[in-house]
Amino acid sequence: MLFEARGLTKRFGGLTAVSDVTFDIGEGEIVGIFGPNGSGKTTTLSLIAGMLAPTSGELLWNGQRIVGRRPFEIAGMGIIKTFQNPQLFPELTVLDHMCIASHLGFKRALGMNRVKTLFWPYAGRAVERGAEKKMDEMLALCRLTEVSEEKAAALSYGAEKMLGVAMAMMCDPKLLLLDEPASGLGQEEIVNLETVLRDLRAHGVTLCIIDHKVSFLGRLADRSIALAHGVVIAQGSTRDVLANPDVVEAYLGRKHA
Amino acid sequence: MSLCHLGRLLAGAAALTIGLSTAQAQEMVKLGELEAQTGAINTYGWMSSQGTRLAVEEINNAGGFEVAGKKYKFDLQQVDTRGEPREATVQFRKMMEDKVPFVFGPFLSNIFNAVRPIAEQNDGKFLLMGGATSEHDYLGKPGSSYLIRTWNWDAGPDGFGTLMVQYIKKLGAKKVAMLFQNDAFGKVAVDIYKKIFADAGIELSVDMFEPGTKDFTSSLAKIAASKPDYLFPGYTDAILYDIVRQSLEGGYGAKFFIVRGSIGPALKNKDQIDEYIAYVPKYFEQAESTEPAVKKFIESYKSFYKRDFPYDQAPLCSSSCYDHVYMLVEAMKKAGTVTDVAKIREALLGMRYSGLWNIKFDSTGEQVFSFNIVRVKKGGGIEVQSLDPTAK
Amino acid sequence: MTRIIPIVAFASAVVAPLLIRSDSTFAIITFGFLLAALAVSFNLIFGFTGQLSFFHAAAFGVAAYMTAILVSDYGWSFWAAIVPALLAVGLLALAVGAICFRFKLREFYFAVVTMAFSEMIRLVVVNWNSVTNGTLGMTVTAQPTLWLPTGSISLTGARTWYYVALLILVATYIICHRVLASWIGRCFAAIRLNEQLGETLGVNIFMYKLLSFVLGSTLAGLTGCFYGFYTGFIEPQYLSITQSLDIVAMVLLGGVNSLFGPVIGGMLLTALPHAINLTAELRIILYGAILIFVIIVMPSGIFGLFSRPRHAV
Amino acid sequence: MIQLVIGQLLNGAIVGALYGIVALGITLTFGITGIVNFALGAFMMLGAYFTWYGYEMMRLPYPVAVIGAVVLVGLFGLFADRGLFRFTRNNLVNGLLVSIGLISIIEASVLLIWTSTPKDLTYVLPGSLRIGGILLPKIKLAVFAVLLLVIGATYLALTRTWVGRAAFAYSQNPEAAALMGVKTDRLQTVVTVYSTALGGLGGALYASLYSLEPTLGAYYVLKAVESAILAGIGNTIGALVGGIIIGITEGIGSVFLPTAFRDGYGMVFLVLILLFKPSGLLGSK
Repeated sequence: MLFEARGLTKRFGGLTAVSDVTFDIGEGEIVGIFGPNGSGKTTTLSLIAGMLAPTSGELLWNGQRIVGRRPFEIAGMGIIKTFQNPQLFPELTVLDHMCIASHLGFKRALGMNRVKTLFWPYAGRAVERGAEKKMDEMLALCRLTEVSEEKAAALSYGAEKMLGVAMAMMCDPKLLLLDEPASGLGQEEIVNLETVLRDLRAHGVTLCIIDHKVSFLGRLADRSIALAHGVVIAQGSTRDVLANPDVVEAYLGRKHA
Repeated sequence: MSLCHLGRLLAGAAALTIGLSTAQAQEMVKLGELEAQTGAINTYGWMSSQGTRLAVEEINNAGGFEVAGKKYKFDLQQVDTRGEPREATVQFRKMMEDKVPFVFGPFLSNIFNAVRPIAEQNDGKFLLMGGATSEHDYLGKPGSSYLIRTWNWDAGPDGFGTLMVQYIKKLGAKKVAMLFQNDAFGKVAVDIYKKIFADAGIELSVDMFEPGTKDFTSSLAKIAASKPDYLFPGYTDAILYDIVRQSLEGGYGAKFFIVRGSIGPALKNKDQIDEYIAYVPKYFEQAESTEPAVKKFIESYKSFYKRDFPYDQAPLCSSSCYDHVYMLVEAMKKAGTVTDVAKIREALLGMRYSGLWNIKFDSTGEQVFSFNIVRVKKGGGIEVQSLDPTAK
Repeated sequence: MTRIIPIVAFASAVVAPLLIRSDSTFAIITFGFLLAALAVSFNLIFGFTGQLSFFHAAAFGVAAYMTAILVSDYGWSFWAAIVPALLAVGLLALAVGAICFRFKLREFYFAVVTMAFSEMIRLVVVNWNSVTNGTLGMTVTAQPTLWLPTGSISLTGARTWYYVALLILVATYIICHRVLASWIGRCFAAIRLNEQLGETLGVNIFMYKLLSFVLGSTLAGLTGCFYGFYTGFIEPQYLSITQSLDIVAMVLLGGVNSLFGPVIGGMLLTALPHAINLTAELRIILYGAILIFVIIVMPSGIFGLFSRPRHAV
Repeated sequence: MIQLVIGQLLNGAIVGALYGIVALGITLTFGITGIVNFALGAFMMLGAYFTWYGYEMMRLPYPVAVIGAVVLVGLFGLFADRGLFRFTRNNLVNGLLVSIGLISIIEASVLLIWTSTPKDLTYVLPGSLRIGGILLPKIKLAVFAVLLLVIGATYLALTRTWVGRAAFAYSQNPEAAALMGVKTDRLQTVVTVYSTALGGLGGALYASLYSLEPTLGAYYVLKAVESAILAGIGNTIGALVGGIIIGITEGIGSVFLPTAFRDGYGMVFLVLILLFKPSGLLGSK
């Protein structure tokens, strides 16, 4: 298994945001996690990305424990998270964002040799060329090429979200955690997003997507996990999960049941 | 950016030199003053700058002075070091370039230490007449013929510090507690008085505080626990007022011994103190009525600065620098030159000047002058003892 | 524009001495260079990494004292003394920075804690009389000698020090420029603009913050090493908060978001007091008024007018 | 011995309360305008000098002099805000620079007008009370009472009145407050002026305790910043608590250790607290 969560639990003072959640993600899968607001989706992702420390439970990455690792370490291992409402660097252009995002790639490629580039700029040239090529690819993939010189502040909400994805991709992730990528997007932006995500999977990236847009996830995810009040209420192939009466209830409330 | 900035500097420098050349045209004698007129410890610098300015104005308004049949006026250049060595070094360099033959100040020891290297490079070209205590160590040393110290020295057989310590010894002091600000002069003072008290066989305990401290209660309480006969607090009036008041209000001690600073605090608390012994170069309140020169000085100060006379600060500096200007003039007359500083120094060291004070210099170029020990007793009774080492 | 100005400026600074006659002008400019160097290294921490440090004066002063003490009391060669001095400053900064960043002290909290540390260091320097001569300060008589292919010259005289100071400034400038142009600069930008995002992109926030702080402080130390030997005198006031505030003022005046801005700020603020020819009090009033005026009219500093908004690369 | 300690505890608290009143100004200004007004020290100094002038020169009764001084300083605060700080809202460092400039202007002006000769008020309330062998100056107790009163009142005002709630809401979440119809700019002005007035009050009371020099502000504003941070910035009562803690630490510290390190004792304490609670002693996470 690429990734496993075992009895993952997080308490904030009194309330339990995530309670004994267990699931796993296989290489190349698209796994959907959905549930109504406040069902613990985002908390789960934050736990995986190391931005929160679980109260109890285990997280395994290729079989090794990653609980307690700092976020940048986990990112270094190839688990990259995007944010629900896009986090960007104000006052920088899209291209600048991509440059900063190329940090991990640069690090992997050169390691300590990066120090050489301080004295001899050309030492890192080859790698930079590669990074630049990759940036162009990703910008194209995320339909950002023509705005690449724009300030992040000037971007549309959709573009901001895509920039988030593009930056995540610059870190060439093995597992990409997407927090409500579709929320706040217009119809054709969503369609666009879907194609992008499919392309990503084609690039061999494993995806774990949070969303409460059932339709969106339904089309995309191979497997799904349904959360309600921090508890897994159903798990399995997306079709089965969506059909599950508990899920329907948790989602649409009693009157539809 | 940096280019036009350079331009500005050059322009400034140029303007300055022009200003000077015009000054030369009318037989001016340059007199520089390098003092901290603003900043944390500015009382000394500020007062002395005033004294100098007053004297210069008087002389110039009277048509200047005559040396070897030629009339001269003073061209006074007063700069404010703010007590910052960096400022001071630049300003002092400027003076040296402008070939200022006489520089008054500095009163602050750290400033003197900062400008000393430059001064020694220019030895023989000018005279530095300052009060800084740290100057004492360089007086009469090779390469320091520029140096004249315009304040009398605490230690030594004639040192006022020594005389005062003997004075309180007679009053039966066995144990004295020193509470001083931890700055350049504070440190010098501690070094000096440790020795003086040791020689006098009086036990001295020392505690120092950061400049700016206002509440001394805890330190005073600590000191009081060791039951000293006299408290020997810091050297600026602001601090004296606070320490004396807090010591009395907290019942930590009512006998004080002061070597720099006024008797203002004593008079203010006259009913609480037991005894307040202060070194007062001149007790102006009294002298005003007895000495016409002093009366005249006080009046011209009031009329010139349009403010009432700061009796308790005046003795510190103002009058002394005032005297020094006149003394310098006399010296130039005696030497018959306004340029040959070596001759003028000789004249200065040779003469005994009596203006507001009786002033003379010892062989090393350190000032010896008449001063008073003022003893304020409970209820405000004042006992003044005048000592005039210059008489010897 | 932003690329050309520094080159032109430094080039003109090299030939400037041909035009300068007065010794005090040399002094002002030399001080200007040294303080500008401090401002540049400070801006690495403040302007480019977004950490308002009040440790700079302490770093500067500690290095100044250590070199002076090693040379005059222990007879070391000046150049040898620089090494332990910088090492000491580096280690101090490492300790202070590690504490502050490990405990995630942000913005104003960071500022005040660094201020506290530098004050404690100052208090030690002030009271460690046997070594530092306390508040009286130290007189530094030794003159370092420089070995050139043409023979050795001792660092003395206005002209020599003018070039030494210029060299220090340029060196500091180039080091900072190289660092900022590298991947490190990108990490600093990430920290300045959005720590959380930076961390999810794999940037070791703690380490790069620390790097910025230690590097900046050590560069300040470099200036400190020479400073004492130029002025011939060191006193504890060099470590005081006011000195740190002066540096902040220089950086803000020159322009936070550029590498060259602080150079302008440093030069101007050093020259300003000497350019004003007024009585003591008025001089200071005018000085303050100018500070306020500049920052209100040009909130992004003087050089802010020339420099386009900062780029990460 | 125990008496000595208790005496110094009390004295430390009184001295600290004076840090506290300035710290309160710092905290409020920072919370609402996002700048650290170092010039509060200078305003404090102004307050002290105005009080001295009213009391010594114009022979006004002390309370009147104090009120007059506070009002005047408040006015200066208003000018400073409309003329200067308005342009540096939420810009910590530019605000810092403006206040540095302001300090040099104010200090130099006072020096120009009232010279460097230290001023010391005729004692407003001479004599001391003996409480269980501990001698406490009456004036200090009086000043302490006033400070507690004012800080307490400020706390109530912030929690009970509309302006107070608005201010609090704003410091918590500017956007939301704006939506709630809080007039941001006016609020910021009000708070800046109030803070300077507090500084002025601190100075006015200071004048009855210690001698006056144009530079007295610098020392107090640093202590105030420490106090504000120590308790957690934005916390009204915290400002007082922080001040008192610093005051006591210094007092007790300089009883048992050299006075030379007095300023250090408070800082060590500050650093320790921040390390274990980065948001300050009473700060919310």
